Amino acid sequence: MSKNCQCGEDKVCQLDNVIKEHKNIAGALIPVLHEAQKIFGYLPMSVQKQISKGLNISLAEIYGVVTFYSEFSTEPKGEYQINVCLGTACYVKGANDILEQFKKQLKIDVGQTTSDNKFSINACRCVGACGLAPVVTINEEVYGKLVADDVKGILEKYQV
Amino acid sequence: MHIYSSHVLVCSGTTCSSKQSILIIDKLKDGIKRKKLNEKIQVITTSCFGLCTKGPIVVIYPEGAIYSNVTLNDIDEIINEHLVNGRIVKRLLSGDNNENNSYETADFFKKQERIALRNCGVINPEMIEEYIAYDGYQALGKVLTDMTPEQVIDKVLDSGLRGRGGAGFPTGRKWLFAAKAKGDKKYVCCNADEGDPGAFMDRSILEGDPHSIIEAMAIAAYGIGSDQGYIYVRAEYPIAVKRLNIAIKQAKDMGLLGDNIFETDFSFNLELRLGAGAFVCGEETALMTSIEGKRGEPRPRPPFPANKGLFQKPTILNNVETLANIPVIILKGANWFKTIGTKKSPGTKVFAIGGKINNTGLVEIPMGTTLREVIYDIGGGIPNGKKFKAAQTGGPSGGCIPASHLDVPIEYDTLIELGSMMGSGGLIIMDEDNCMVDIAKFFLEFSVDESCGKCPPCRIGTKRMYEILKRITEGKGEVGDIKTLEELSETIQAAALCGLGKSSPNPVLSTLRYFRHEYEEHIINKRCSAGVCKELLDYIIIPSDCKGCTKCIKVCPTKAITGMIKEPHIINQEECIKCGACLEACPFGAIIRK
Amino acid sequence: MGKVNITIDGIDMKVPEDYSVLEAAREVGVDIPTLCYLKDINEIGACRMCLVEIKQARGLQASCVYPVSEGLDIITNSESIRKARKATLELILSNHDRSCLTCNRNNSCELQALSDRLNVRELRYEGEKTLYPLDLKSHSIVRDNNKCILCRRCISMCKNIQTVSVIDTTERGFYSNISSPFDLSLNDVPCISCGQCINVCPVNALREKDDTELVWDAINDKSKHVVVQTAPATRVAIGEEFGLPIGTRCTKNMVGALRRIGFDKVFDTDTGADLTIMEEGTELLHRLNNGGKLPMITSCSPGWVTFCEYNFPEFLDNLSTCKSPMQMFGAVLKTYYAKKTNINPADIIVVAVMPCIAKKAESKRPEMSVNGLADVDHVITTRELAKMIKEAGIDFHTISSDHYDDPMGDASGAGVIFGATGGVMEAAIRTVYEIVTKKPLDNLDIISVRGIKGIKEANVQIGDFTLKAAVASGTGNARKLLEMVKSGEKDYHFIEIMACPGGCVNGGGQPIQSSAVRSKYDLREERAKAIYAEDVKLSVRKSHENKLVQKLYKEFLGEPGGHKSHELLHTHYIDREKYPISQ
Amino acid sequence: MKSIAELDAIRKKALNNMKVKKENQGYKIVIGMATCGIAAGAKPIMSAFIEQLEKRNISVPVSKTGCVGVCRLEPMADIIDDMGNKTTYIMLTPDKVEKIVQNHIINGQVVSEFTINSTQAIF
Repeated sequence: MSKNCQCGEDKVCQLDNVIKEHKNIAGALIPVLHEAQKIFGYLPMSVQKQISKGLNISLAEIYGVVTFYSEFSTEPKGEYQINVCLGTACYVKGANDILEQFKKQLKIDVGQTTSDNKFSINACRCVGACGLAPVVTINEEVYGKLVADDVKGILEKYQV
Repeated sequence: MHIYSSHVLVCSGTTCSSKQSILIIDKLKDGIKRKKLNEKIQVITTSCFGLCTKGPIVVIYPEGAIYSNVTLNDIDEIINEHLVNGRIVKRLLSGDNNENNSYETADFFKKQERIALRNCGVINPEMIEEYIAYDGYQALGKVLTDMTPEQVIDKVLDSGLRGRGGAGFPTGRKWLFAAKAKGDKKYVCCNADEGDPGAFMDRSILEGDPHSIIEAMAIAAYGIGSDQGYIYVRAEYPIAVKRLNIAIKQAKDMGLLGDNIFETDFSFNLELRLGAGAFVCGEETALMTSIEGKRGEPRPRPPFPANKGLFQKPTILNNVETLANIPVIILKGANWFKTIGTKKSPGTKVFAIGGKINNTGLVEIPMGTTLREVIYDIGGGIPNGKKFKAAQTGGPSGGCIPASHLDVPIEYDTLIELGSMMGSGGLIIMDEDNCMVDIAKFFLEFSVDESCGKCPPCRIGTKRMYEILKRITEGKGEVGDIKTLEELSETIQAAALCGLGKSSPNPVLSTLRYFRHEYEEHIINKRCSAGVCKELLDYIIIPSDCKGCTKCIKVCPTKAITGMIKEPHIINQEECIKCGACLEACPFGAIIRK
Repeated sequence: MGKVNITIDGIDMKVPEDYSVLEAAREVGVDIPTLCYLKDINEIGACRMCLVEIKQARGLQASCVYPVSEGLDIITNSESIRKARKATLELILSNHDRSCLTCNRNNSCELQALSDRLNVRELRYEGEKTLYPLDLKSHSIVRDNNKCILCRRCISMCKNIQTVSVIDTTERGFYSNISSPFDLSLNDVPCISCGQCINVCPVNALREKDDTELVWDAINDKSKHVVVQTAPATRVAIGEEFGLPIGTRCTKNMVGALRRIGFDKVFDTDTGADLTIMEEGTELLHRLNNGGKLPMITSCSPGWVTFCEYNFPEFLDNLSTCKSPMQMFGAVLKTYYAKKTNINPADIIVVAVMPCIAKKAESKRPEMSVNGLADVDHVITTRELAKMIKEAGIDFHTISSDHYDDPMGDASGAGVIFGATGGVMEAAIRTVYEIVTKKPLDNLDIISVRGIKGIKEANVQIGDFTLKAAVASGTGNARKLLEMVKSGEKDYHFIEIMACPGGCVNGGGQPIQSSAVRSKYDLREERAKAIYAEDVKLSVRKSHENKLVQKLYKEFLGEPGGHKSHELLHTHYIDREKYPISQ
Repeated sequence: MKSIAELDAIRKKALNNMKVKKENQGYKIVIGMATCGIAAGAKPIMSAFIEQLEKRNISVPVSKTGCVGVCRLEPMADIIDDMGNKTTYIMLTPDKVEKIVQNHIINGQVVSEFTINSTQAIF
């Protein structure tokens, strides 16, 4: 029988279970970080410390890995993740204008979150919907064939 | 000479014969005789029609009706309805008589040859049975029960298959090195970290045909003597990840992964590893470092991965599309494979065509197809009557190919000669509205963002190149800039640690090679003909459209606009900072950017 | 080891098959430039300075990581190599804080030397520079990432050799930098201040906190009685700062220079070391005889003590409660010496010259004080002392003095060998043996604990008792050793641990030698040789035979391990949490 | 997996199962469900097919597949009949789905204005 924590509710326990499951596989750090980010939404120091202890990897190394990969974040993210695709296909079809428009409307820069924690803007690489270029995803929703004027209306959908 | 009014042709090829066509002929002749039509109708035994899957086939002229899957029970109906009453028996008509409405018949597919994509859009990727139904795992079975590891590698070598991830290294040679390397443990890795912006063929294969990758990796493992594989896939591909997980589980459940596959000594396990958003992890040594749980930084070679790769053990790394070719090569043979494509680059290549083209999407073409065929015959040409300017291949490591080279056949070596490269298969089409300096800047910005930072030529060199390009597109270019860009390119190409770093100046070099005049125009004339570089454009008021409402005057932050109410206004170009506020404020569309 | 035939610049040669192209080239007098390379420690091929052409490979290759193989044909000097090296160096310089004139490493900077060597006379590629705040919070180390060239030697040292792992490469691309997790100050992470990162830094991205001004101020304050004590390892290294060969003994020049600088008294920390042996030896015997916690582990290396507090709290009770020689000596100076000379202890300033930067932090620990007065007021490193000597205009080569000052200048050879790994063990054995057996030890040279091996073991016969001893230097080795003890794989009575590889001779405050010099000489070996030579030269070589120490116990302390000793010479340790979240 | 024969047995069975069955109105619906398809709205299309079939109380299997390459025409669906003939419908909307089920599945008439070859102009 596994000795894993049974409470399940507590995020720290959940992470402990993840660490236990991965402890003996080679190169466990990155899979554990993925899972931890799923659980906590981001990777603050307390989470990285827990992983450091659990996997016996120094916090410095973990922090080095976390800051290397753009998927991982040490800051909490907004409720709605706006991903503006800047893949080549989207870029040549004017994705930059769409990005600028989002920045202008929300008054934040790429990688930042609005003060009400509602929106974060990310510039992402090809999402593989090149046929719809330029493409923006907001959480699970995909918006394709956009022009800059569409941005305001899209944001209004989430403002309520 | 006797003239018959009707001819009934019955196929007696091997396939049809095996399906009772001889009996059908006898029954037809018999029935015709009983109806006393034997003077008018001739029954002819023919050789194969080539529609064997639908046999037995009966064709009746002059109508040209093709009846397929004919059985003895159908004969009476054919005689009574068709030959006596002249009514075609619709239910027996072959599909080939129907109107063609499937995608296979669209022009888009006519010049394609689908090997890697053979099952994409055909089978349900979440059902291993459908993969098996389309000959899935037959190659693995054949390899394990009927071939030695040496024979497997020989076959791949013989096929001339080259890595589809970009550089085009012969796959068989890679396998051979790893097979020869000494090691208690060896690894097979699949590079599914497709990162080129605008490329998504690997994702499509993973989503549409995940088992082909699993099967190919098992074959590779058998060839080199490995028992463990890793698929390194982008976390940004959630559907691919989900389907791979399903596929791995199904293969395990069915005993196609795990211990003693096909009751041989061969065992193979497969693990999925997710990338985490670092383009550099597409570089083979960086990918392995990442699987090891570290920052995905490339390491110097030698030692080569075939000798010291993942966890310092002999390792091969193949790209998704490369692997997708393997089972077919095993089943159909190296010679068959070599009949497709060109001598130096056999087989096909999948391209993701995007940008300014009518038919964006994924195509698989035989190597040696020209760019013109891809763009115009398959891609349907450039939309809105615009002029083709350049095609970008190879992503941030590749380059732009101008119109003058549209008829060059696409293969590894020709693209390199043109200063580009095959890359993973992103093919972005650009028209006259795209500024080539801006495109070069876009790729350099990508390279700066994605540089791992380990070696100075890439870490600082690409940054400096980007800074220069940015300056040029902002109208602050200086006369020596082109020379400096060339110097820096040379340094980075010579001195960077990994292949990605070395190739990062390519977008600049290739645009300088073919579109140097655009750079010069930006630097000397401070103009961007394509109308992309905002700082190089002028805001102009069209006097005839201006109603003199003064709205633009009010929003202009530098007081660059002057004019009396109800009279056309003027923008003083010296004062204008090109913020665009006036353009947004004008209710009459009288302000344009040129 | 097999050999292979290779050709370098047309010269045919035979080299061991485990050589890199760089090593092979240096053997035929081809000095390929390097920057990130540090023999055995950092071989990553990152900086691209050592590029060469190899006929059998495409493009330029980093020679520091390219293994030789049969028939390899190498060119080290061509137009394209020269251009690539120079342009890459210019790129590095374009993102480097080039305030060379006021830089701590002016004239000892490897980047500066390389720029000169590659004849860089203009910078073609200016652009954005990364800007980082200085990290000034630690008592020992200053970090200036504006000078950092990302060679990663410091990381290799901190992570792989010392296994302290408080810095790593973070972020990526142009903004990649070397930092602690969450950009914390080195003061707020489990850094042990061993300073090994400083010693391998080719530039001035890491340096000791400069306390020379404080010392000048004390000397110039006429109301203060300023005494200085010098650690054993400083005397065999300081000469390097003045161009003398590595391993030159400079005790006399150093003492002379210190007196000329203006210290009121010049004493020897070796005296403190002798005192440490008396206390530690007694403690060991007490633990052995009374079922105390074993193995007992030495506590003179503050880097090691901090390492233990952060990483092995379960071993804190194994640490000897003895203060380090420097602290013991400081405590005695502010009590016994003050009384003896009738000077108000508050007016005595104790300055220590140490091969170590962890000593700076150690002296600031609140428990390192008596009656509210710090045992030691200022700690400067060997490097800082050299700077003071230069600034004072003293000709180090001609100045000389025969002896340390009375009444506290007596020391034994046992005290001197504290400066090399195994020295404390050897000194302790010399004393413990004679106390237990009451017979003189025949051979004072206990060779089994000498040398630069990371972990050494010795079984020492003391009467009918076999003392199982182990010595580790470098905290990476200490970690290995303690893991073995923890798992029960090994079992000892007494362990000596020094934080720095090779012991204090290779301390974080010692003169910095370039990568090229370190490739040729093993600093640990050369300097240790000088230490052992000093030992042999001394008439008294056992701590318990030091007349001053004997007098001290008789007049002041009573007996080793007694009440007074405990008050002045012993301390305690703290279980320290790594990265407390309240930060 | 023990032998080629076992694999072949699975293969035969699977091929048979993949055949369109008479009891299913002689049709099968396959929807493109790769990223491009889903991004373009394939999920609601699949729901629409299922809903339309349920409404009419008929049973036709609805299955998914990967991307055939014409991502810009997604969402797409193939309707395969018992002869193996494939009709590819493109740029689907729920309204189109209703018409396709009514005309093609119920009455056997291809809705040619929605098929891929109706867009010859851009091919």
